[in-house]
Amino acid sequence: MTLEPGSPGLDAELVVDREGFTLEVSLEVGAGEVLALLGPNGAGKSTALQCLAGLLPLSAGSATLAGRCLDDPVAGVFVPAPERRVGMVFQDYLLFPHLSAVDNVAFGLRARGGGRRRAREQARDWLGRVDLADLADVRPAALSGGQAQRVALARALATRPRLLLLDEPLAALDASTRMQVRSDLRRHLDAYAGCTVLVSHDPLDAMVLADRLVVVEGGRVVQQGTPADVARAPRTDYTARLVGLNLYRGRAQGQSVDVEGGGTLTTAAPVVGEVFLAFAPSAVALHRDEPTGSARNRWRGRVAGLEQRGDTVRVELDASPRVLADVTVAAVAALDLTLGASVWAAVKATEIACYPA
Amino acid sequence: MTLEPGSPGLDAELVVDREGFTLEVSLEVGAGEVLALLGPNGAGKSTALQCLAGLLPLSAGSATLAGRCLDDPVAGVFVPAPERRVGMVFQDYLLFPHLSAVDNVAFGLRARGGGRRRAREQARDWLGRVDLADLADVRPAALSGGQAQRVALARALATRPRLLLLDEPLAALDASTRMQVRSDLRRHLDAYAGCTVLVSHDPLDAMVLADRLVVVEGGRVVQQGTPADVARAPRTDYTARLVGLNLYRGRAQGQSVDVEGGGTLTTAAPVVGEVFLAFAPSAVALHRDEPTGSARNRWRGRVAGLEQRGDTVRVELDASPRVLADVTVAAVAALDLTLGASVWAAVKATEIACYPA
Amino acid sequence: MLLLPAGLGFAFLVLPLLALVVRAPWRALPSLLVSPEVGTALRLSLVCATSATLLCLVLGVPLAWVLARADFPGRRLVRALVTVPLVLPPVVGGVALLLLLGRRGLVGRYLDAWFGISIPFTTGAVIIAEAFVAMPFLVIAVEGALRSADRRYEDAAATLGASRGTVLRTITLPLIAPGISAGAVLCFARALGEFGATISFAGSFPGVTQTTPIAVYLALESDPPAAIALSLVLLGVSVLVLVSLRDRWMTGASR
Amino acid sequence: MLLLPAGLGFAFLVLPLLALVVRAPWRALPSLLVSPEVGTALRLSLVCATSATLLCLVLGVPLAWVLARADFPGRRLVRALVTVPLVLPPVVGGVALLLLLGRRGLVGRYLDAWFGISIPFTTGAVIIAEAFVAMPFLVIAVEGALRSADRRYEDAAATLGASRGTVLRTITLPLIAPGISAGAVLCFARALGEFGATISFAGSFPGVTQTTPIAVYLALESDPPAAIALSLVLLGVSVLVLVSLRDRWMTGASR
Amino acid sequence: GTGAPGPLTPAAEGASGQPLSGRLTVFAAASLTGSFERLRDDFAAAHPGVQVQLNLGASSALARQIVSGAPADVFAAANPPTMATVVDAREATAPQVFARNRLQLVVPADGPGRVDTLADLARPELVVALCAVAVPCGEASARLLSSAGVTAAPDTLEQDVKAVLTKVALGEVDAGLVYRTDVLAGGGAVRGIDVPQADQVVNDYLVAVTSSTGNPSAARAFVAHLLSPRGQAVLREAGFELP
Ligand SMILES: Nc1ncnc2c1ncn2[C@@H]1O[C@H](COP(=O)(O)OP(=O)(O)OP(=O)(O)O)[C@@H](O)[C@H]1O
Ligand SMILES: Nc1ncnc2c1ncn2[C@@H]1O[C@H](COP(=O)(O)OP(=O)(O)OP(=O)(O)O)[C@@H](O)[C@H]1O
Ligand SMILES: [Mg+2]
Ligand SMILES: [Mg+2]
Repeated sequence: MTLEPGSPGLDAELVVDREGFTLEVSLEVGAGEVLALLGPNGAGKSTALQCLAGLLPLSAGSATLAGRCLDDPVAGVFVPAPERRVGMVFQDYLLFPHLSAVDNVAFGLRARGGGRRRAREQARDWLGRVDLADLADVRPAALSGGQAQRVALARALATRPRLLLLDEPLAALDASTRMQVRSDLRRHLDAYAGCTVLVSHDPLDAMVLADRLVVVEGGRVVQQGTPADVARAPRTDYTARLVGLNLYRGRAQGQSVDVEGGGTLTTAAPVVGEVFLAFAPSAVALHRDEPTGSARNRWRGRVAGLEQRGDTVRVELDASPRVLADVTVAAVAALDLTLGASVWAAVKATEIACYPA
Repeated sequence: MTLEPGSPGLDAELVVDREGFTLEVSLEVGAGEVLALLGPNGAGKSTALQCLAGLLPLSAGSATLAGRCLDDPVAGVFVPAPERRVGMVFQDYLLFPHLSAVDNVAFGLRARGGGRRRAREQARDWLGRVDLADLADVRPAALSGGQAQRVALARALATRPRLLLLDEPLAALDASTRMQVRSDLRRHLDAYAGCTVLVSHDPLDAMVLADRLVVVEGGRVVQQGTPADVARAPRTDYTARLVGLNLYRGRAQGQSVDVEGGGTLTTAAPVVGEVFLAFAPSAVALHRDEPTGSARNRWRGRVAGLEQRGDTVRVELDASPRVLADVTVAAVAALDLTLGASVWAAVKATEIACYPA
Repeated sequence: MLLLPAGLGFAFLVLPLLALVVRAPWRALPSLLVSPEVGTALRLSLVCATSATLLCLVLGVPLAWVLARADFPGRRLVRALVTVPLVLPPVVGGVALLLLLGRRGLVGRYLDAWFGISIPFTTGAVIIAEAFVAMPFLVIAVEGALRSADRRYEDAAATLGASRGTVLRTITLPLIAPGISAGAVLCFARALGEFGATISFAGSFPGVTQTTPIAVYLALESDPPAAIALSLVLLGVSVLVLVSLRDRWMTGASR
Repeated sequence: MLLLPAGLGFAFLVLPLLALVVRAPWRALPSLLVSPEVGTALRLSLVCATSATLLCLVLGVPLAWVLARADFPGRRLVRALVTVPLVLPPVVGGVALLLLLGRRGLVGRYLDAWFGISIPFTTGAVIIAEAFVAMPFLVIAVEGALRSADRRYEDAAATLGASRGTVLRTITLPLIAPGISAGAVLCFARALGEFGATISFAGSFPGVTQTTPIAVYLALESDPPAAIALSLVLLGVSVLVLVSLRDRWMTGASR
Repeated sequence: GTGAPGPLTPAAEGASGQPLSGRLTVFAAASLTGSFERLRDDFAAAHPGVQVQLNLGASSALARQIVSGAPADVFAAANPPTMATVVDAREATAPQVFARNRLQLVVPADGPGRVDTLADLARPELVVALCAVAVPCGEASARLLSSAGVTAAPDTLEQDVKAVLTKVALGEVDAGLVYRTDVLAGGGAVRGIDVPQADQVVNDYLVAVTSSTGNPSAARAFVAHLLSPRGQAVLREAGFELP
């Protein structure tokens, strides 16, 4: 989606140089759209948000919000943070330690010219929405981590910004509140006419809250699309793990694909050239001895990791190629899977999704 | 499990008064055991860790580690933090801003009397284990949130403490690193002879890493046991949500249970007195009109929340009693489930677990 | 381990005072306390020191902020120049003020010619002299506090729409309140004890420009025991003011 | 909005110096600069002010730490007493030191009788007088910095096994380095410009206790233009020292 | 160093006939600074074995130091009362007057010349600086004014002569009363006007050897030098009158 000039959305080409790290990311967010920025630690997500907030000037590129140029080093334009109408929730909250929770939330309202009483009223309202009405008069030092995060959320939302930047807004919330706040956030975002850029590590947050995902690695965009698109066809290891798939890149010759890093996999249909192969861990069957069934892909490895997840156990196999398999607890016992045990993995060719790299 | 006097474990009865909040929690952790503290925001988890670390003196009760009394206000004993051999990872990292990553990690080693060079070597080693070898000489301000968290983890582990306290050690890690660090942590913890108390909001972390769970709410223990026990028979709303179950408390008369807060449910077997009722969201069927099948429990409600989770959608019904239901995306379309839509829920009596309150 | 040097430091500061108290002419005190001259000098001292401190806060805090936060060529020089009045012997400082604001001073001659204003030998001159001598203390203390403060709170406030001035007023200053308090105490105390610059620039006339330190100095010539007693009175009053002021500030801002 | 008061503050501090420079007897300067007396006085001033600053750091930082961190009955009183030497007119401070450490002083008489040590009128006396007058500046500035620092870093260090002393040395002090730097600058500058207490307690012997401000005072008697020129030399030297020192400290610790 | 060495006295030895040696510490009032520096140099030239140290300051401060046990050999005070405090404390005996000073009206050299008599000090439109009564010059000024029957209207009462002089030199003050020697030291910036009544309030400078001196022969020699024609010449040059 390309925004026309003067569109109410965000159109940014962020280029920043920091010592030893360069960010080069293009973001386009329509009005009312929620974009999730995903990526491993140190990918540059927070850096990108800082640029959008006006806390870090761009080295090159430009950023335009609702037709207004916010930053353009070539043209010599830089709108400072307070004039941007951008709300931000910081990864480590940054609540003002000398103000009570309600005054923290009221701060933005007052800074934008609201009267004291009116600002406080609205702030109490917002605190109520994040279930903290009774801690309104408490100082941040006396709040728990999760409570602090929710106050930060309320503080950013209260100013009704044009562009809302959320750096892991739900990370410190406990499981029970989280679902509630997530739905509430979804509701607020739905009702919200501005653009939203959200950073999260929780794939569920991203899937539930975002209209579109942008995956950043090492300062560059490696994949983008709707949550469903990305989940269906991950293009990097990180994305694959995020959505819980095994992913390989390789060179295809007919139905056989030489996997980068070792090993060969067979696909159902013939393909050519550089491809990605993906399949779910649940598609992998484990056997003590070499399997003789219909599965066309069979290879041997050692158990490198075991992790219980509800009813199933995720098994990591050190093999060529490496693979994750989800099996039942019963299977673990039956196969006597322990760290270092040698087992066979089997995957049916029909289970493997194959798409061009 | 009760520890004999002189046992190598932790035996603590923590009582603290803070303005408007009282913590009263008993914890027993055997050597090599990992205890997970769970609870909603503001439950007192971080407060409990602070007491164990020696950063907050007890108001009453006592704490004994490996047979040594650490804190006992009645007896007038209080061992200060540096003499406790307790390692702690703080919820907001608290990396020393003026030291590089490697010096942060080396800090504890040097404070405990290690030579400078040796401490640095070991510190580099630990940084390697959390995949940050190449950021060793970087100051915390130039680390991303997740990188900072990992340095904090390495810093606490490096001192090889008797008691390891982890306040949400994995919260800021991205999905791909998280699994890796979680397995590594599990490995370190397995190899580690001391006691561990872990606070986490992620049920998966708790389930994977902990031998035993203690659920705290409002400063008090509401439930404890192995992860499996807790998952099977949650005793509070919070725990139920944590493990993804619907949970009700009620008074039973024969097979009929009057649910606290409204509504009646029918169980398969007759029961008496105060009971808990639990069933999985997937056990709930949704219907547009009143169902006529074999399900003995049928009641009507309004859709209050919808959340996509992979293939399924979790639906929250505002009804008597309130209920969560997991249905397929196809079902959502077929039933035209939108916020506020009126639907019927049906649960078979045999799906409901019933146990005394 | 820390208590030893701390105790030594305390003893170092307090023992001389103790010697003063031991040798003080206690019989002379009651009559001093009720004498109108002492009252006049004390009142003048407090009024002038307070006014000077306020003047320093109004001008000095923004200056400290600019030094700590703004980045402009020549900042090092500006900072160095701000430090200069500290090392100037106070008498020379007073002379410098005369050269600037006196009847024949660089600026003063125009004040005199155009507006008929003459600053020296007025209470205003006392305040100016005290502020000139005391302001660097405030500026340096506040700049130090600003530099150790976490700037990211200011970032957060900026994203909430607060202008630089609002950020300074509502976030930065409250966060560094202990530092400002320390600076203001230094400033007030320096102003209260100021002698050389005041007498050079403002002279000494009872009730108008003769502050307590000047009275003490003069008494030291004619009646040393009375001078010591007067100093003790000055001390007592200033300690009262400082303790009541400072503890409030410090506690108010401590987290 | 902030620039206006900041500029005014700067002008207020700098214009008098400018007036001094404009009116300074530039012809007298070259001969002053090469005269051995000036060199002697300057060297003595720098040596004494540096030693006094070091003494203040050694004794004052622990004292500030105790005031900021320890909780003991009477802390308010201790803090008040520490503030007192600030308001004491320096001449009276010198008298107090004489009463304490003089040959007939409370403590001095024993030093003299038992060890044959006599402190007044030695270079050591200059250092003591300067430290006595300057230490409160350091203590208050450092206490302010300690109070605005985030104590939870200290908690983190404690859980890593660091004793109080180690925490102070390796965590707290580096974190508040800008504050200490500010305090040390105040302290050094105050010591460098110190006059009243020094001349009372240590006298004015060329090469032994006659520091530059005292030389300025005496020159003011015999040759006023030379006195102003000498002050400018003192300023120039101290600015050089301060600028080189302070920028290093401040930048080293800024995050 | 100031002053060329004058003709050397042959008496380069003490009363006992032995050459003088050791240290000699002279406490002298600040108003004697210039003269005593020259006297010291002369004395050192005559007695190369003696190291002379000058400690200059306000007479009252010097007296306080001596009473507190300062290592002084000779004390030269600017007025009798301060010397009296030292004598009363038995720290010195037999003070001798070695110089006198008298007050002069002082005005800016480039002033409009509106001031020529003591009576002008009573004019309210003038800015007038006097010494405070607590200090010797102020006490002398007060006596002078009362003997002349003038009620002055001062704008400031300074702590010492120097403070008055500086303000006159800068033109901030139209007139003041200071000692003649100070007017001379003030150089070209100020002009002194003799006051007839000043004869009656002449101020005596006293010198004495201290009781605790460790070098009495050198101390006595210094006092003798002060009172010698050569010494008196130096003092006269600085504007002092002789006893
Ligand atoms: N102030 C800074 N100066 C220099 N480099 C920095 C600075 N802040 C961050 N970096 C570097 O920039 C890179 C991106 O950091 P950023 O905080 O944007 O990552 P992130 O994607 O938000 O990671 P996380 O998920 O862990 O928070 C990292 O390699 C980091 O080390
Ligand atoms: N310094 C303090 N003074 C007073 N009350 C405090 C202080 N710190 C925390 N509290 C209160 O104590 C309660 C427990 O806080 P704690 O930080 O232990 O919660 P938590 O279980 O760690 O929550 P979270 O999961 O959100 O981190 C909260 O209600 C909080 O408001
Ligand atoms: Mg980040
Ligand atoms: Mg917590």
